[in-house]
Amino acid sequence: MQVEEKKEFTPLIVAFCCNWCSYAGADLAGSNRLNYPANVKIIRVPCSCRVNPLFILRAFQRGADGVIMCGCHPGDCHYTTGNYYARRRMTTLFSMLDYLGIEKERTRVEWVSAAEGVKFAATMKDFAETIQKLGENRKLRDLRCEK
Amino acid sequence: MLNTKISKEDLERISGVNTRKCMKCGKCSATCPNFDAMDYHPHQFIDMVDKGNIAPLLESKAIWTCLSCMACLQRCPRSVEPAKLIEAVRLAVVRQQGENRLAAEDIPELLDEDLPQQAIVSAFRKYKK
Amino acid sequence: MQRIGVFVCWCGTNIAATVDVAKVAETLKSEPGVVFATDYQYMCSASGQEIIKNAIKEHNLTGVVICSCSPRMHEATFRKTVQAAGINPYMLEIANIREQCSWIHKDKEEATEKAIILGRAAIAKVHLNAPLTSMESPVVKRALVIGGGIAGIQTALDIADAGFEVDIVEKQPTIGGKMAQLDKTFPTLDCAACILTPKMVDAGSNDKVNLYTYCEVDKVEGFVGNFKVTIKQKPRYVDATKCTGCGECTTKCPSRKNPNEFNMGFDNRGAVYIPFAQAVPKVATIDPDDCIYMKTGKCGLCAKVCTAGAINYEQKEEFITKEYGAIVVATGYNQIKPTEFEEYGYNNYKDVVTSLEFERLMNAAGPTGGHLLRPSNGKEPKKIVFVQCVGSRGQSCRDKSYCSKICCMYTAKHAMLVKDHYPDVDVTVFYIDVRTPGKNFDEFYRRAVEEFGVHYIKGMVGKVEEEDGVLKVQASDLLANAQIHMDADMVVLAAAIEPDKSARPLATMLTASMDTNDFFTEAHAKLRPVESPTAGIFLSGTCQGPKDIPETVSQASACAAKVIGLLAKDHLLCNPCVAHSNETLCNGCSTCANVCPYGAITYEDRLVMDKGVRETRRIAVVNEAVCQGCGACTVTCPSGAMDLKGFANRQIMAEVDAICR
Amino acid sequence: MREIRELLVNKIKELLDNGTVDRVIGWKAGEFCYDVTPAIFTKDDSFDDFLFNGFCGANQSKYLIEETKAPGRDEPEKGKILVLLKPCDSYSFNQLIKEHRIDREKVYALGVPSKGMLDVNKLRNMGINGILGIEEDGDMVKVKTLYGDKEVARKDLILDRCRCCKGSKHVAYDELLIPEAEEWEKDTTDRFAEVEKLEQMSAEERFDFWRSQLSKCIRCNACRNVCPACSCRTCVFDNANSGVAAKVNADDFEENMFHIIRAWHVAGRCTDCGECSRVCPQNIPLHLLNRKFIKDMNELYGDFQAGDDTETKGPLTAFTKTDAEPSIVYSRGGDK
Repeated sequence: MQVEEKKEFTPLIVAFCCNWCSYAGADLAGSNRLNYPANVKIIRVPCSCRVNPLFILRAFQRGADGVIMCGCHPGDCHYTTGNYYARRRMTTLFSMLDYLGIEKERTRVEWVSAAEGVKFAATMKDFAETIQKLGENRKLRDLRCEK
Repeated sequence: MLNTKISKEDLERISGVNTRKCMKCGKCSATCPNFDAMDYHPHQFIDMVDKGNIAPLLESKAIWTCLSCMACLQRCPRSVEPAKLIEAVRLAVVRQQGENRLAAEDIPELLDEDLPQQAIVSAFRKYKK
Repeated sequence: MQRIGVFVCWCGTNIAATVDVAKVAETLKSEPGVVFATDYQYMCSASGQEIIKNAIKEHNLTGVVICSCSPRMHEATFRKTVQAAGINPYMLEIANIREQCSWIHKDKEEATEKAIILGRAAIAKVHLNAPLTSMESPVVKRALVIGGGIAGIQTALDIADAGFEVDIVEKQPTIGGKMAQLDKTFPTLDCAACILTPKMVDAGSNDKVNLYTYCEVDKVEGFVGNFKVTIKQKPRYVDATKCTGCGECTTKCPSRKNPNEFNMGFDNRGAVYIPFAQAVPKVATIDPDDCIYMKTGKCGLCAKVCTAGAINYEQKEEFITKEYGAIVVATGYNQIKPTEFEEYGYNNYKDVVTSLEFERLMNAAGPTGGHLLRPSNGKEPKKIVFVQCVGSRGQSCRDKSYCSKICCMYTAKHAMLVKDHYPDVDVTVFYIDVRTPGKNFDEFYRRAVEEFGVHYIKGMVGKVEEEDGVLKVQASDLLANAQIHMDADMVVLAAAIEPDKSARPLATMLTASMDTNDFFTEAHAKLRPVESPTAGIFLSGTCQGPKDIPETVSQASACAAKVIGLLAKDHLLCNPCVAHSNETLCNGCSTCANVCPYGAITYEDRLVMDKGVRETRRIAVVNEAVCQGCGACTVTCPSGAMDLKGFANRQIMAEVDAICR
Repeated sequence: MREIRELLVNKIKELLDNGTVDRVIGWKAGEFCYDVTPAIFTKDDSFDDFLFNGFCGANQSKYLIEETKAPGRDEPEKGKILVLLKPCDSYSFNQLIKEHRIDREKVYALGVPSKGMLDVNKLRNMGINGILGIEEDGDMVKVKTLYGDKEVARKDLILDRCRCCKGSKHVAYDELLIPEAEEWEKDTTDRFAEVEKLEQMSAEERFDFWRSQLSKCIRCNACRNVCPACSCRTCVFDNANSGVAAKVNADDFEENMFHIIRAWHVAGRCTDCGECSRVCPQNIPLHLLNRKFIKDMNELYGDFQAGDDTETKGPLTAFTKTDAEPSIVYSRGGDK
């Protein structure tokens, strides 16, 4: 009798963090030794307004199961207006992905300040759990990767 | 018997007034031309509804003596619009069958030449649902 | 192909306890382009840095990846290290394997795997890094202060004190601003003139400070360190270099029915006038709209009496262009005229005045010589009503949404001064909230109530009407739940303050951002409160938001400190991670300029060679000295012409690819 | 239609003769009577083959980018070009002016009326094939086919996009051919109805819908090439350095990617002219992607019509401090 080996699904999560607030928030989570899943990988960008929808799609294409973007709280942007633009861009982009039938829970925006290490860790934990429940991203990925 | 279950939410829904916008400046009551004839005053309507203390307002004389002149609404710096809230309390009473204070047929008798147009209009407004 | 060196730091046990650093170095060694990989106890230590430097030389490295603590910690350190070894500091990337890996994970296998992936992402990015050079731009060691009120004067004096030249542009004939009109100042009740005029004199006589009075800013070009500003000198019709300020002309001028702005129109001045006795510069100015000679060609009396021969009816507007390293906005405020609040009767009754008008009525140098008299009949008032929050904190179209901040205190001051000078006068203040945060402020207000017996009533005034020369005030007493009717001889309205009308067009010239109320926006509400987000533009005083004098002066000095910090530099090193527009891809559509918070993007017609064709195109050009590198433009650009150095589209995508591999 | 053509040709000749313009973008017949092609006419051309009928749907504003650009070296300075704008085209025209893509000085814009353009697919769907000639006659359309003559009500052939027409008012022009063109009687449909229908579906249904549509894409780039908003000098998908360059769709993801990014790049700039869907040889309802963005932005940031004027910032290059958070997406749409 052959038993198929079942590997437990661990989601891959890409987090875009702005340099001034959320990346610093992630550092603070680290300094406070606040654990969150290791499958969350952070990419540093100067500001949430630097996050191009292309990057998010690219992540899904290459096999990410969830993409989260973190920036300064609205009103606190280091560049004053960056996250306001990012907010509109992400809202409309996420709505479009939902419209195409991509699970809306796979994308998220969270505002995390440099002082919110606890929030950063909690957010990542929660997001990872959500994606874990959703399962693998099959709808929006480059199927060539599997060959 | 009055339905005393009228809630703050009901009144806010009927009136569209958000009582939390009030900053308690009293401009409404300062402006009110019929202040003395009212047992509860515009600012109190806002305050009492905000606190959910609605029963006394339903029984009040003020809902009938309010002229609906909208001066308080006009003057309110925060656009809280007390007149609409008073109107809503009144409607909450009127909408219960038979609770209208004034029958339509009684109104012509009360009219006289000096009565301003606005008073007649508001009298009709108070008449029934 | 880059030749990349990877350096994995143990950070003592901080990293090494949870991450198998040797394995990380070993694994990353097999990444494409990696020619050297090692691990060491403390990479940031002198010997750690030595390892990096030696490896760069020994292996001819072109790029460096350091797997260590957060780049926010040691990026600057390591940039210097690699630079010392002869490679561009921007050929370095840091993989954060401490804060974002070893410190948060317990499982060594898991953490090691993550560290490897983070290292790969950094390697993938370094492959696409290009050497970046910080542009240097020289700093013109002169500052411009726009507005000559207490804020502008204080900033200018502080900058001059540090040895830098500073010019003040003031649109009125004299500096001094609103403070010159005030009587006493809270919370100490010292007289405004006594503390202001010495500063005005200082500003006038300081050889580092140039005053451009009766002038306006006409045009602003350039950027931080290198502004070029055109100043318009309005014609005074008086030669300021000849006028001695004797005032002979002002007394002889036959045109006498011109409302005196300084006294809020309570008295009249001549067509030729000096705003007030302590004006700086003390030079006469002719108002051409009032001058009989200018209007009819007859009169010329002032020219006849002027022994200095200073009168010049032919004077024309002049334009002066100067260069500045920094610009300070100190355009100040005005009190609104409460004309739209008809319930207070300001339009109809002379005895209803604004608090700034009241200030003049109380001032010893004012129209009544400091004797408080009713404007309607010149008699002493017996009952005065003050109304606070007139036009402040409202949401209707006639209101300002903000709290004007100074009214509570000056109303308490007025009430106290009235009671002090005329103990018999009955003073009532209607308020919504009394806000007195500030050193000795609440004590001041309490003194008005407790020592001087001023009546404070919570509630607003609903109506003011005059009957037989008496003002009938109808108001709420909310705590008593009563509508009160009281008589008053005067009603003083604490009308809202608003930014000066000149601020909006100035903000456009400076590309400095403003809020919806036309107050200038600060770069950061908490951490950079005296700088505009636009580099080189600084904010002093009430142009940024309502402020009292103590706060204005401290902000003005803080602002000066920031300016001095800038002017002390010979060159500005610009952040090299700035946006850059690819001229062959750019559509010239202006979308990027729309989202740039710094006004760093301009357009020019340029001859472009694209696909074998040479043509003139409208192209976006980024001013690298102004761009702060947020990247808003890069995402809004549909063609991908706009990219960010150091965080380029391809670099970020390479990181994504490496992580998702 | 004939009378309008005559009026139009006379007006064009007048403008060419008096030197206002030196050329005009008009229409010529293509291989079939219903595939009308934009073409440039000058004074010396005969206007015999100049067409103006219900198949002249093409939005001409995009041609002006090329036609009004600064002359290259050794090229003579060209005179003004006459463009014929239907009311809906005038929005694209404005939008391109806003984006500095058209030199307004080099264009003379003549507003032409439109009573809805025709869709040959609708004839085919009625089973009418072998079309030889089509003649519009008032409310009716006479179709000559290999199998005999047919007559169809004009309103049954109107392009779907015209059924939610923006109206007969031009937002930009130098002159109107018929100054008081009346509103045509259209069988109006709510332009967001189809989007709403999709929104009401479950995510799975939507996914299946879009997969079945987008998998038809042959990446011919017709949608991109015709779109007046999608007018980059070099498209990101053609730029080898962009990191996303791709000439064909290698898999499902790339089909999605191309169309998401295309819709994203024109979001806030798309005037909803509907050309993308009209030209798609695979009949993919591409306009439903653009309309989704338009609908979302209208609902979230206030009504906005790209090309209404030449100044107002688009919704994605503006913001308010109280904009909805992206999490609003979780509570919108069909399956909550």
